[in-house]
Amino acid sequence: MTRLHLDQRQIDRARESARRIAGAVRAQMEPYTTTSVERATLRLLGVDGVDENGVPLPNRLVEHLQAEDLLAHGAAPVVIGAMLEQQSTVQQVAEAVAAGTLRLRRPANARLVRAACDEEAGKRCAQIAAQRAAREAAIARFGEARTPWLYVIVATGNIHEDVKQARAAAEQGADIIAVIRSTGQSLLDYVPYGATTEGFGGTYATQENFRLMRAALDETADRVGRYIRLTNYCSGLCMPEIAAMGAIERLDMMLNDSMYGIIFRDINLQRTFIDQFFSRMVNAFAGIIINTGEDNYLTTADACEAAHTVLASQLINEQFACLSGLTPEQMGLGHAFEIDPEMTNGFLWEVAQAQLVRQVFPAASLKYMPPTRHMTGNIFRGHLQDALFNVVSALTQQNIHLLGMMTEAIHTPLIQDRFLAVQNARYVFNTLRDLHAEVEFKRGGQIERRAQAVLDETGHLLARIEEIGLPAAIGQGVFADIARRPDGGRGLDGVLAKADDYFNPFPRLMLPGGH
Amino acid sequence: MTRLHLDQRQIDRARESARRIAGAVRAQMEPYTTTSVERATLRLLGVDGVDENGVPLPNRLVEHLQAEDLLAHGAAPVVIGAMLEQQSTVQQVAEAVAAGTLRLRRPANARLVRAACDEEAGKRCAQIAAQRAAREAAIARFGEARTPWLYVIVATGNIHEDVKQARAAAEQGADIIAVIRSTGQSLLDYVPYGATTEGFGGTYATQENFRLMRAALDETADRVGRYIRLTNYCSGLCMPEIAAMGAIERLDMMLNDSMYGIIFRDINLQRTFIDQFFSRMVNAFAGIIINTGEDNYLTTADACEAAHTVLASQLINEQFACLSGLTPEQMGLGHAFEIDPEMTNGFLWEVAQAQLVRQVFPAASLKYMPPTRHMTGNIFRGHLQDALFNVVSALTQQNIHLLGMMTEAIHTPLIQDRFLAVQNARYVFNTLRDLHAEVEFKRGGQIERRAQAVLDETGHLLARIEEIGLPAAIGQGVFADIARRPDGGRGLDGVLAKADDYFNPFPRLMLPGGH
Amino acid sequence: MAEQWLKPYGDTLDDGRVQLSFTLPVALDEQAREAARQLAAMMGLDEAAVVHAEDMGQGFSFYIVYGQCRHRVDLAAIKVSRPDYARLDKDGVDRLISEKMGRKMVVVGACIESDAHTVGIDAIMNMKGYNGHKGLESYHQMRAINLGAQVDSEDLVVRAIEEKADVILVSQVVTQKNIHLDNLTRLADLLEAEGLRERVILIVGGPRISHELAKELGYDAGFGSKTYAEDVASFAIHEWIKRTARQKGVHHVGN
Amino acid sequence: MAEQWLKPYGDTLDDGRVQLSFTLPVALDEQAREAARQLAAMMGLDEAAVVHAEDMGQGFSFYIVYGQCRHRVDLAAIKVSRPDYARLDKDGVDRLISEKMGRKMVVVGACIESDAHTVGIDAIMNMKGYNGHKGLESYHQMRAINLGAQVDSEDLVVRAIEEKADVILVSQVVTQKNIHLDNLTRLADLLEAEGLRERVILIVGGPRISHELAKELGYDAGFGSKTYAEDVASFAIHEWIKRTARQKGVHHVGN
Ligand code: B12
Ligand code: B12
Ligand SMILES: Cc1ncc(COP(=O)(O)O)c(C=O)c1O
Ligand SMILES: Cc1ncc(COP(=O)(O)O)c(C=O)c1O
Repeated sequence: MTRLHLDQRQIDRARESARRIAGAVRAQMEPYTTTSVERATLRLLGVDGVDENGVPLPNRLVEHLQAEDLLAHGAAPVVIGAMLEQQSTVQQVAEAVAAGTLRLRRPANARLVRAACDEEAGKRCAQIAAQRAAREAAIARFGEARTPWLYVIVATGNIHEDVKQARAAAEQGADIIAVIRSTGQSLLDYVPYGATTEGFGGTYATQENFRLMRAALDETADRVGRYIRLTNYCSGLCMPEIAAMGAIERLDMMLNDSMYGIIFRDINLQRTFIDQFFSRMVNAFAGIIINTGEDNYLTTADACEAAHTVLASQLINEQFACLSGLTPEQMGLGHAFEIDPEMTNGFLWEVAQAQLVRQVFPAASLKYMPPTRHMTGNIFRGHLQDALFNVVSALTQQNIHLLGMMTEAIHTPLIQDRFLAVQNARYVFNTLRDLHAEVEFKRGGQIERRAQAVLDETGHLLARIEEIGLPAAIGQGVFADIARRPDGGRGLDGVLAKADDYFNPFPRLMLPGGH
Repeated sequence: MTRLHLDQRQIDRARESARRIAGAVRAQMEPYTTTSVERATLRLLGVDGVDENGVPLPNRLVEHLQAEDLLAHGAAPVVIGAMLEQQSTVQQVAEAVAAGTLRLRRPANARLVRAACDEEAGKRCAQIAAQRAAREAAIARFGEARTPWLYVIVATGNIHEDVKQARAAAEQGADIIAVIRSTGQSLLDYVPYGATTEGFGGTYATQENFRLMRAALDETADRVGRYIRLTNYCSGLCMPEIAAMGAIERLDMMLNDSMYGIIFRDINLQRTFIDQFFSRMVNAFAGIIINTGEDNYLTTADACEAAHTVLASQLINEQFACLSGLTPEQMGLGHAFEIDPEMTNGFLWEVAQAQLVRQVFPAASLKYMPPTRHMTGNIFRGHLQDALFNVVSALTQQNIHLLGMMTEAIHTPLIQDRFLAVQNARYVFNTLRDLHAEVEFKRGGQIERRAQAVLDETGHLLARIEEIGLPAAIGQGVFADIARRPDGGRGLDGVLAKADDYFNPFPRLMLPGGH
Repeated sequence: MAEQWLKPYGDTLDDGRVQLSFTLPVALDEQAREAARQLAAMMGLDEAAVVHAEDMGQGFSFYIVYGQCRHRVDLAAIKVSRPDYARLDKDGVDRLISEKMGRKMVVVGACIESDAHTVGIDAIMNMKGYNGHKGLESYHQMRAINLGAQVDSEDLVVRAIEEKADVILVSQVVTQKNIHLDNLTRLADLLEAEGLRERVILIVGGPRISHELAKELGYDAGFGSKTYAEDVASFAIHEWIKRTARQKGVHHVGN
Repeated sequence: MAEQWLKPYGDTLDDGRVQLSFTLPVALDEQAREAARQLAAMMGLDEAAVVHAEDMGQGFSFYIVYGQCRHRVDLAAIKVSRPDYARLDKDGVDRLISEKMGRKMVVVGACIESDAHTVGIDAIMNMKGYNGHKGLESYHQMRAINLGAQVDSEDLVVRAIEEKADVILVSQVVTQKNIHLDNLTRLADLLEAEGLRERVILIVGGPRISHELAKELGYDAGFGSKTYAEDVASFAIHEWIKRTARQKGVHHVGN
C-alpha cells in the first residue's frame, strides 16, 4: 500500500487524548437519561403504532410517565410491570395508556420486574441478532463487494419513487443506498409513522419506509447478485429511536455522529451525548456500520485551514464509538474532498489528507465524501471534480465512497445524475484499479509534509480540548466554526436525571462488557 | 522527475538501428527529386498566384518544365536562367510561361546561373530567418507558456469562422491553434489558392488562409499576453510546398510525418520519403516544430498490442528529422491515449507508455494525443476519458497537449466543446501541477514492467526492420496494420531521377552542414 | 431599439446547435430511441440526432441528443427586472445611513422554517463576510442581527418587532417541491397580519431566488448567487430613502 | 394499440426534467442570460432555470439550463423503419446462399469520395471482422472485394460492373456540411445512369446513417453503429431472394 512516513508515537498520543476526552464526557452524562432513550427502549421492547391523532405510542407512553413522575425510574420496569399485572403485551399496555383506560404506577416487585425486563429484552435482542445473522449470511452467499463501495443517495421525498430509483441504481452498480431524510425531520421530537410520499429534500425516516426499501433491496440483491446495503440517518432528536428501528428492519449503515446534532442542528449538547451513546450501542449490537459527519465541517469551514479539525473529530468519534462497543470495521469515519478546485496543487492536499486518514485508521471503514460546496451549476466541470475525487478515493483506498453528483449545486439527484455518477466511479475505479500499489509518495515531498503538518496541528488541538473539556471546546466553535453552549439548543427539556433505581435492560444485553 | 528504471543501453541500441534504417532510405532516395519538391523550390523563390483557370503557377511552371524535359536539371536554374535573360522576376517568368508567351530552355552559363540561384535563394532565406527571429522575439517578450501546451483545433471549413473560434479559444487559454485541413486536400497535387469558406471536416490549407489566421493570432497574442502558436498540415502530395508556405507565413508547427502519407493516404512511398526530407529541411530552417503521427496507428491497430510500433516509429521519425536538420526541441513526436476505457488497469498502461516515451526522448517536444477511437456519443463519459488523459499528460510531463473533445465521436468541435475541453485541461493541470514531482513508480511494479516490455519489443522490431529495410517492413504492414508496396500508391508519377547537373540552392542554405 | 435576433451558435452563425440530455421511463429499444428523437423535434430541434442511448435498468433509458434549434429571441426586446440602486461600498453605505437616517439601520436576518442553509445568510451578515467582502455586522451604521438556521416565521416576526427592524433578510436555499414558495408566502402573510409589511424592507435571497420571483411574492427585492453585503446594504438604504420621501410627500398632501 | 404517452423523467413520473446546453453569439450579461431562459421556454420547458452562464470571450457565452419539458410522445404510435430480414449467423448465411443462389454472392465495398474512414467498412468486410464477429471475407459463399479509402464513385461503379457485383457496400463517416448526402446521391445517380441500379443491392453504412435516410437516398438499406457482418449478409441474401421471386413473378405475367 502507498504509504506516507508518519510518526506513530504522535498518532498514539493524539488517540490517547481523544480517549480521555470521550471518557470524561461519558462520565458526565452517565447519571442522565433522555425521553428519546426511553422511547427507544420502549420501541425495542415492541411498542409501535400511533394514536388517533397520529402521535406515536412511544411518545404517548413517555409523556404519561413524565406526567406521573415515573420516567426517572426507567420506562422499561414501569411498563413491563404493568404488562405483568395486566397479563398483556407491552403494546397492549401502550394502547391502554393512550386510550386513557390505564394509569401507570411504580411496580411493586422490582426484582421480579427486572427479571421480566431482561427476558422481554432478551427476546427482542435475539430477533435483532437474527437480522444481523441474516445480513452476514447474505454477504457470505454473494461475496463482499470490492471497495471503495459505491454509495448513492435517493431523495425524491416519495418512498415509492425512492424504491424505483434505488433499484435502478443498484442495477447500475451501486453497493449502498442511502435514503436521505426530509429536511427538518431531525428537529421533530417524534418519529413519523407509516409509508410517506411527501418530503422536502428527502423522504421521512419511518419504520414502514425502512421496511419497504429493505424488501426492495433484498429482492434486487438476488437479481444483481450483490448484497445491497441500506443506509439512513440515526441523528437528530430521535437518534436512539431510529437506531432501534434500523436494528429491527436490518439497515446496514447509519449516519450517526457524536456531535453533528449539536453543531449543525443546534440540538442540546447533553441530549446529544446521551442519545448518541445509546443509539451507537444499538447500532453496534445490530452490526450496523456508523458514518460520522466530519465532512460537514468543510461546508462551513475551509478545507485547507480546518483539515486538522476533521482528523481530531474523527479521533473523538472513534473513542465515543469504542465506548458504545463498535468495532473498527463498524466505524465509517467521514471526511471529504472539499478543497477549492481553483487552488494550485489542491489535488495534492486532497491526496495528503485522504492518505493520512487512511493510515491513522487502518482498520476503519472510512467514508469519503465528494465535493459539494465548490460544485457549481457547471455540471461538466462538476463531473470532473467528481472524477478526481474518485481518483483520490481509489489511490488512497477508501472504503465507503459516496458518489458525487454533477448537479450537486442544482437539485437533489435526478435518475440520470446518479446513473452518470455511477459510470464515473466505475470507470475510474476500474481503469486505475491497482494504481494504489504502483505509486509511492516522495519521501519528504510536499504531500508528505502536508500530512505531517495536519497531524501536528491535530495533536495540539486535541491536547487543548483535553485541557478545557469537549463541551467548552464546542463552546469555542472549534468544529465547523460553529459555537454551541452546553445548556443551549433544542431538546434539553428531554434530559432528566436517573433515579437511584433507574433500570434499563439493554445495555447489559448489548454492550460487549455488559455495561 | 518521476522516473522508470530502464536499460539505457537498450535504448541506445534501438536508436542506432533507427539511425541506420533512416540512413539507408535517405541514400536510396538521394538520386531523385519530385514535382512537389520543385514546385516548393519555385514557391521559395517567390512564385505564387494562379492562372485564369485557377491552376497555381508553380504547377503550370513545373508541368511546362516536364513537357520540355527540363525538370531533371532542377526547376531553380532553368527559371532563374530565364529570369536573368528576361531581366525580370521569377514571378514574371512564371506568368509569361503560364500565358504561353515564354518557352523555357537550359540556361547557357551554368556557373553564372547557380550564383544567381544562390543569391535569389539567399534573399528568400533571409526573409524566413526574419520570421523566425520575429517569433523568438515575441516569445521572449511574452515569456514561454507553461507546458503541457494546450493545443486545440478549429475545423469549421470557413477560414473566417475559424478565426473567430481560434480567437475565442486563445482567450480561454489555448496555446496552440491547429487549423484542420479539409478532408482530401492531402490527395490534391496542387495547393488551393486564396481565402476559402467551403471545406469538409476542415478548412483548406492556402497561403492566404495561413496569413489571415497568423494576423488574427498575433493580434490576439497582444491582448492575452501569450504568443499563440499556429499549426497546419505539412503532409500529403504537396508536403514540400506547404512547408514553403508555412515558413513564409510564420507558422509555428506542422504535422509532418515521414510515413503518414504512405500509410494513411496511400501516397507513394518514394514520393513521400523524398518530399518529407525536403519539407522537414524547410521546417527545420524556419524554426518550426514538427508533429509526427504515430497516434494514427492506434486508430486502426490496438493501443496495447501495437504500443511498441509507436515507439519504433518515433525513433525512425527522430532519425529522419536529424537528417533534415531538426533539433530535438523541434521534434513533436506523437503518441496517444487510446486504450479501451473498459480495460482494467488501462490507466496504468497509459502511464507506462507516456512515461517510457518521455524518458526515451527527454529533450523532444512530445505531442500527446487524446482518446479518439474509444470515444462514444456519451459525452459525459467522454469528458472523463479526456480528464484522465489530461492527468497522464501532467504526470508524465508531455509538451504539446492536444485537447480531447467530449464530442469526438459526434462532430467536429462546436465552440462550447472546445471551451469545456480547455476548462477540463486547465483544471487538471492546475490542481495537480506538481504531482509529477511527488510520486514515484514502484520499482519492479506493473507500470515499470510494462514499460520495459514495450521497450524490448521495440528493440526487436527495429532490428527486424533494419534487416529487411523500411520499405519492405511497410510492405508487411508493421505500422497500423496497413501494408503498402514501394511502387504503389498515388504520386509515383511525380518522382523523377535527377540529371547529373541537377541543382537546387536551398539544401546548401538551409541544412546545418550545408547538405 | 434595433432588433437583435439570437439563435444558439455551434460553429456557424445561426446554426442553432444545442445539446440535450434526458431520461425516458421506458426500457431502451428502437421505439424508445425514436421517441427521444421525436421529443427533441417537438422542442424545435431540426436534424435532431440521438448520439447516445443507454438502458438504465428498471425500465428507464438515457439519451443524449444534438440538434439545431429553430427558435430565436430578440435580445433588444428583453427586459430584466433587477433591484434598482447604485452600488456603494461599505463606507459609502455607512455615510449615507448616518446622513439620511441619523441613526443605525436595524437589520434582522434568518434562514426560515425547515431550511438550515446558513452559509448564504452568514456570507451576507456575519462580520467575516464572503470572498473578502465584509458582512453587515462590520458596518458601523448597522445593527445586524442574524438569527441563523431553521427559524420559524413567527419567531422572526416577533424579533423584528422587538428590535424595531428596518430591514428583514430571509434566506431560502432548499427549493425542492417549491417549499421555498410556501415558506416565503407564509412569512409575507404574517407580516401583513401584524401590519408590519409597509414598515419593513423585506428582502429574500438564495441561489434559486430572482428579483422577479421576489416581487411576485410581495418582497421588495430578491438576490441570487454571487450577492455581497454591499449589494443588500446599498439597496436597503436607497429603498429607505425613497420610502421616507414618499411618506413625506403623502404627509404634505395630508395637511 | 393502447396509447402510451411518454415524457422525460427526472425523479417523478411525467416531471419532464431535461438538461440543455448551448452557446449564444453574444457576451454574457443579464439580458443574454434571460435570452437563454426564454429560448428554453420556447423549446417547451416550464420553470426553465439557467443554472450556469459563463462568458467565453469574443462575444460568445455558454449556458446550461434545466427545465420541465411540456411535450410528450405516444410510444405506441411510433413506427421505426429498419431493414427487414431474419438475422442469421455466418454458416446460416453461407447455407442460404449456396441453396438459393447456387453460386458465390459478389460484394464490392468502398469508402467513397473524400472519406478515408475505412475502419467501419473494414469491420464489415475484412477477414478479421469486429468485436469477434468475422467479416464478409471469411464467408465461404461470398466474394468480398474491399476497395478501401477515398474511392471515386466512378471507379467503384466500373469495378462493380467488372466483378458482376450482386451487392455494393458504401461507407460514409464524415457528415460535416452533409457532404455524405452529396456523395451518396452522386453514386446512386451514376448507377441509375449505368442502368445498374435495379441489378445491384445497394447498401450504405456509417455512424450517422439510418435506414430511413438510406431509403430516402434510394438505397436498399442503411446500417448505423454497432452493425456486424452478419447483419449486412443476412439482409443481402434475403433481399436477393425477394427480388428474384419478384422478377420470376413479372416473367410469368410477361408470357
Ligand atoms: C453546505 C450545504 C449543506 C450544509 C449546510 C451547512 C450550513 N450551515 O449552511 C449541510 C450539510 C448541513 C446541508 C444539509 C442539507 N442540504 Co445542503 N447543501 C449545501 C451545499 C453543498 C452548499 C450550500 C452553500 O453553502 N453555498 C454557499 C453559499 C455562500 O451560497 P448561497 O447559499 O447561494 O448564498 C449566496 C447567494 O445565494 C446569496 N444569498 C443566500 N441567502 C441569502 C439571503 C439574503 C437575504 C441575501 C440578500 C442573499 C442571500 O448570497 C450568498 C453569497 O453570495 C449545497 C450544494 C451547492 N453546492 O450549492 C447543498 C444543497 C443546497 N443542499 C441540499 C439539500 C437537499 C440538503 C438537505 C435537505 C439534504 C438532506 N435531506 O439531508 C440537508 C438538510 C439541511 C436543511 N434542513 O436545510 C440541496 C438543495 C436542493 C434544492 N434545490 O432543493 C443542495 C442544492 C444539494 C443537492 N443538490 O441536493 N447542506
Ligand atoms: C479513426 C478516425 C480517423 C482515422 C481514420 C483511419 C482509418 N483508416 O479509418 C484518421 C486519423 C485517418 C481520421 C482522419 C480524419 N477524420 Co476521423 N475519426 C476517426 C474516429 C476517431 C474513429 C472512427 C472509427 O474508426 N470508428 C470505429 C468504426 C468501427 O465505427 P464506424 O465507422 O461507425 O463503423 C461501424 C458502423 O458505422 C457501421 N458501418 C460503417 N461503415 C459501414 C458501411 C457499411 C456498408 C455497413 C453495412 C456498415 C458500416 O459498421 C461499423 C462497425 O459496427 C472518429 C471519432 C469517433 N470516435 O468516432 C473520427 C471522425 C469520424 N473523423 C472526423 C474527421 C472530421 C476526420 C478528418 C476529416 C479531420 C481532418 N480534417 O483531418 C480526417 C480526414 C480523414 C478523411 N479524409 O476522411 C470526424 C467526422 C465528423 C463528422 N461527423 O463529419 C470524427 C467524428 C471526429 C470528430 N469529431 O471530428 N479519422
Ligand atoms: C452525521 C450526519 N447526520 C445527519 C445528517 C442529516 O441531517 P439531518 O439530521 O438534518 O437529517 C447528516 C447530513 O449529511 C450527517 O452528516
Ligand atoms: C502526421 C499527420 N499528417 C496529416 C494529417 C491530416 O491528414 P491529411 O493529410 O489527410 O490532411 C494527420 C491526421 O491527423 C496526421 O497525423
